[in-house]
Amino acid sequence: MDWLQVYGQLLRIRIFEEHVNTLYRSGKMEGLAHLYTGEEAVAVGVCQALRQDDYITSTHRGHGHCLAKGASLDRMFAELLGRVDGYCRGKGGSMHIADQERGNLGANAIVGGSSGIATGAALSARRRGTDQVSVCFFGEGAFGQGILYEVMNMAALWRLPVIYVCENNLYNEYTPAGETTAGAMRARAEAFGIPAHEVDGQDVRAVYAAAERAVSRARAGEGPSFLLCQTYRFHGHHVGDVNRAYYRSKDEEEHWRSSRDPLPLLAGWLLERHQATPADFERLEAQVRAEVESAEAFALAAPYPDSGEVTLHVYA
Amino acid sequence: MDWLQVYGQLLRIRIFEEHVNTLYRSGKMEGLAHLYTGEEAVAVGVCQALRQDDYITSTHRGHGHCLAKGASLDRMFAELLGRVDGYCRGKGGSMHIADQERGNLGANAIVGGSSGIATGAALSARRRGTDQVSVCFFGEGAFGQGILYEVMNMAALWRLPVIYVCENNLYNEYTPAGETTAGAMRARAEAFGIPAHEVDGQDVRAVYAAAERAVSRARAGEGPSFLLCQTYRFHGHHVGDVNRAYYRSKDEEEHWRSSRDPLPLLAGWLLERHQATPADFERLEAQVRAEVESAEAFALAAPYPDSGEVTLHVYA
Amino acid sequence: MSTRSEVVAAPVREITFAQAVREALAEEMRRDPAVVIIGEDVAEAGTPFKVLSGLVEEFGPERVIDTPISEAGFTGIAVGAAMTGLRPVVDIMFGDFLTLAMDQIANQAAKVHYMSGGKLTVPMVVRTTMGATRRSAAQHSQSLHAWVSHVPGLRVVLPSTPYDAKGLLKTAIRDQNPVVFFEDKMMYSLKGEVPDADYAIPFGVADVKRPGKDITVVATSSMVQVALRAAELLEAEGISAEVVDPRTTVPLDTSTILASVGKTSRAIVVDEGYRQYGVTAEIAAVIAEGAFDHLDAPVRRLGAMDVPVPFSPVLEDLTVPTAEQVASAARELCGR
Amino acid sequence: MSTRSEVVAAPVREITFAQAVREALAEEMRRDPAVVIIGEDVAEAGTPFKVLSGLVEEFGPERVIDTPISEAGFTGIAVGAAMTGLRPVVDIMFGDFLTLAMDQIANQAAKVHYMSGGKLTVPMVVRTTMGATRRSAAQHSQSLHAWVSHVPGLRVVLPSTPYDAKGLLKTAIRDQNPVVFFEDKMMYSLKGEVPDADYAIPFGVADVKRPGKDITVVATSSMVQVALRAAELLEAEGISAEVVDPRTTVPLDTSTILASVGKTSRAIVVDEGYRQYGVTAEIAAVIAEGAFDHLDAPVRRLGAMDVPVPFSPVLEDLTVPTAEQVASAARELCGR
Ligand SMILES: Cc1ncc(C[n+]2csc(CCOP(=O)(O)OP(=O)(O)O)c2C)c(N)n1
Ligand SMILES: Cc1ncc(C[n+]2csc(CCOP(=O)(O)OP(=O)(O)O)c2C)c(N)n1
Ligand SMILES: [Mg+2]
Ligand SMILES: [Mg+2]
Repeated sequence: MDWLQVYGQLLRIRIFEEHVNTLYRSGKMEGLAHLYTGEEAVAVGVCQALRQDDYITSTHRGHGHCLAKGASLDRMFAELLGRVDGYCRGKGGSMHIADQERGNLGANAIVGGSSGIATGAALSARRRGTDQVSVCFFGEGAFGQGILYEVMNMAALWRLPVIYVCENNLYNEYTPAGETTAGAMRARAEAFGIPAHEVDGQDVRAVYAAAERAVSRARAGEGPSFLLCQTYRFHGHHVGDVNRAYYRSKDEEEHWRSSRDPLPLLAGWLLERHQATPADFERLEAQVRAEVESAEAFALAAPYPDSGEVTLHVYA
Repeated sequence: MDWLQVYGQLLRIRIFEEHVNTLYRSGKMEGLAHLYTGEEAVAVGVCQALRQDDYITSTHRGHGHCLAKGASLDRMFAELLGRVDGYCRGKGGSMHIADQERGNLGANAIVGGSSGIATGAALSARRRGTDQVSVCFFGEGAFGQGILYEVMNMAALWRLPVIYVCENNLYNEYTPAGETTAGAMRARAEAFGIPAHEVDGQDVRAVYAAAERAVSRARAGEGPSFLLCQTYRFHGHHVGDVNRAYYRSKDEEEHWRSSRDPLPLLAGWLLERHQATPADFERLEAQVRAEVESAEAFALAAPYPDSGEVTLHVYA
Repeated sequence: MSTRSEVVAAPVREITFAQAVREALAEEMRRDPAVVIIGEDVAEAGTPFKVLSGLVEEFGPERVIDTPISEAGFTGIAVGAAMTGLRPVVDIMFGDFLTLAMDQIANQAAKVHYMSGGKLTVPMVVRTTMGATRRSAAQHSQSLHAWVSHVPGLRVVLPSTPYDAKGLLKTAIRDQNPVVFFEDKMMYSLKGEVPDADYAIPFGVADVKRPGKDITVVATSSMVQVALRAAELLEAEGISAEVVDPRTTVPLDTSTILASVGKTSRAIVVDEGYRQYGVTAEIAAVIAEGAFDHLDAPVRRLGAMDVPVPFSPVLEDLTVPTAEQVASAARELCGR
Repeated sequence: MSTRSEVVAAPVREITFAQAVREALAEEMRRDPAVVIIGEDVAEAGTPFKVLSGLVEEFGPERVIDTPISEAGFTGIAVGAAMTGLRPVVDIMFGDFLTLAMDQIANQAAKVHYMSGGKLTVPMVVRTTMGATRRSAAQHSQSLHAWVSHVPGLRVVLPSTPYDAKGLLKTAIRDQNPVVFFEDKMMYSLKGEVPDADYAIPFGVADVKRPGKDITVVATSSMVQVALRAAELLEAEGISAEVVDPRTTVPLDTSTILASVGKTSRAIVVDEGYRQYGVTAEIAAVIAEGAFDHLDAPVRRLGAMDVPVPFSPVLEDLTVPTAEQVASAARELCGR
């Protein structure tokens, strides 16, 4: 594994979201933007273990999942800006980006709403005789949604090649997960006989290792797995969520930003083992920034869909 | 505890259902009849541990729950026959009997559909400062319904005085529970930190003892419990389900009927310990049969609601 | 009786509505390995209505999939399977249980194609039931097709005969979009002529079930049978009623309906859903607007009574439109 | 700003729609300890729309209850609580999430009173939102009030002003039946006069928001504001439009609507739900039948475009009826 290249992917998401933040604050982007900043290692670590034809389903906080699965920056920006060159011709927006060429079955604005879709993709892979694997990304808030238990039960019964990846960033919107989640999170999957693994979601190498095991298990037809990734969102629930002191402390945020940031963690590891030099990181960052800037410029210049599009694609 | 009187209650349900079966087969009763025969010890054992002002919610297989909570035979029959003297003026029928004077919040024809209601009754008891307890009866098929997990989570978080009583009779309609339930049933509750107890549902004394503990715990404000009662329905899923060999064997049925019937089990225990004589049982049976027959006669003679009733009670 | 034996039966045969549904499924499953059935008690049990009997024996448990009692979950699984190459046919035992799967049907299945800018498709069918008078009470007797008819992205089918059931279900399975297919429980044993040869009935094409000139009765599902009986009664009285069956509420064949009303200048709409904010409202509004200059009388709507369905047989029978009610409404409109 | 300060404000004050909702809740919670609020992020966060800000501080977490993301579960809990002495006000953040709670709303809450023969009651309110153009895309922008309006046993409320919101919410909380109360997100900051004194607005009483003589515009929720703007445009052109706001779709005040159309002999119905099989169909059908002899032109219906709500602002804005569209429909009907 080329971990410097992996670092580049974390950085790509980090800088993409920085730009989304600016676009939103400068009024160039409308709607809602749930930034993935701080959680990059989960999406990247998991998708490193996947093939292009493997499936993922994503969430309202989905930009990282899309990019990690290989989406291109320009069409991502275009979608967020509602332009016709976006992945969904501007009709989906931030919460509904889908990229079927790379197996991304789409972000979902219904919490837990994609758990059935991911499980169904696994059923379909099995039925069609492929060895594709399906990954369901979801936030710990989805533990509140009954459908998650319904589909985990069926995935376990039918030994489907699906991996449930919980991004536990400690908050459901503005409510601490502790106030919404009784018992141990991993027990929610173990109750169905699904093996559960707890992972440091800030350590991309740890996430990759755990995902690797779950993926081979799924490909081998040994059934579903559950990954509980402990992580944190560095920004608010969405870009508009600025005054958050009432639900989480500045100290807590500071702690995660300063000592649990997946990028410095991986960079430090690479430097220690002399697998990269400070110059490498500078080069990489310059390159990624340039890439992101030109992608954003492309999107800002891209046309809006014309009005005829509004009635297009209601039916296939 | 007067176990002979408890035996009388088991018998009351048993003979009531015998009559329902005959009413149905003779075409005097329409609709669906899901007989509780074989599972009597669960309802009776649990309700023995309850006060009249405690709440229960029931299922499509609910006649036993209603009777065990103190419903009168004549109004039960009248409801099943759609007569105005029924508990719901004939508007609910077999699957919707409610008896709020005795805390029975109603049977429910949606599998798992009453789990929210039972949990809400517990929330209400707490909020109103009473020490009432709420019991949710459900078949193991309800493990398929997401809402059960949603409300168990909240019950655990809020330490509500609710007891989830699972009647595991081994089948969801015509499908063995093993084909629909992954992992261990008790783990489904334990995942939320709810203490789970497995009980021989054919032994009314065991059910009562377990219910007693769960009820005192709930009354003391120590939170919810889960009882997994292993039981069996002696008849088909409903009265019309006659040819069942394709989903369960005659031998299996025979085994439960001959050696796991809650009535002989309790009777044997009473005889052994000389707490009752064969004569007592004969007297009791004659008395219950007479009671049931006159109740049935009352119901058969009772009037149907008049047509004006159809638009009554849509709104309070 | 096994599906195969039916298929080799005489050219013009009478089969039941249930057999027609089963034949459509069996023939499509033979034609296309991507078609799978998923739902509760669909395999060995063949559903409580025995509509699917024999299918698991022919196609095996990998294609006729028994599920836990998880309407939301297996509908969601079908959505994902449909997005990735299968053509699932979901079985929701009672239409009342659509309540549990509405998010997966209305927020997921119906919107995926549009939200993805046309890249993803969801070729799935949700088969479910409707219809009262079965003494099943308030939670097993509803006809909730108005809900799904309200949601863009879904197609909604309401067959009224064995012939239509088979032809429309084939179209539903072959369609690239999510389709909700309503079968009236009370019609499963209804017999009708169904040819041997493969045929499919296009969506959005109403069928004039009986021609007439004095009044148009637009009816759906089992209410078509009620309307036909009413037409018999009326004929005896010299009133010639035309019975129009839209067959699909989405898409709705407004031109056939309006052509009929243009001819008769009187219309009644009969549907077994609740009357308030139901399917009769849309169709009546379409007629009132589109045939404004032709109508000699206001459009009359007959739906299920706006009450939860009562158990008591004497009450339940009052809640569903009858041939006599349709006939008397027709008499009024025709000034008899 | 805290609830208390508002309550002691000047006799005739202008407050926002959001404040009106909050005042109704605060005053009812002070009056009746049985009233509790339950939903996601309702306590400290006061909902993402900040509608409930300050309530947990006054009434405490035992009465303003934060839940997990479990719409079906906490709605079901509210049903059980309502059956046993509480008056829960459920908060469903986005109306699109009603899909998840439909079983508890339509099969449980709506039917318990009837199924129990009148013994049990379910005095609960489900507050939820509706309305597009907030750039929230297909799963956060729907107006699904047609679904619940179709279900007997539910009452359905659609306030269009701060005054109506406060008065109708009080009635909803005091009602013995399950009530679904729709708040248009886009109106939360709308200001209007709201008296200090306690008042309640009865259900089933339409409000003529603007008198007129040439044409009747029946509009709901935020479409009332659109209709009023259209009426301004039309007035300049010498067309006098009467704007009628039913305020509740169930019960529906047909007499006020028909009286208005009897006077104007022309009608437009505007609602933000999907047009197909939506609320405009029922109201248009009621008018077409009830005012048959008075109508000089067909009733026109304007609803949300029958497409999933697109994200792209340029597309989304096309999907919701505008004052200009209402005005031009009026011109046509009036033959201008
Ligand atoms: C079914 C449903 N209920 C409520 C919401 C509103 N909502 C959007 S995000 C969110 C919190 C989700 O928390 P989590 O799943 O932990 O994801 P995170 O935002 O933390 O990544 C909520 C309640 C929703 N989108 N869907
Ligand atoms: C939500 C829902 N889905 C399906 C059904 C149809 N149905 C009625 S009873 C039943 C099986 C229930 O099994 P279980 O919960 O174990 O109860 P039992 O009949 O064994 O007592 C099913 C599937 C229903 N009533 N509700
Ligand atoms: Mg979270
Ligand atoms: Mg069972």
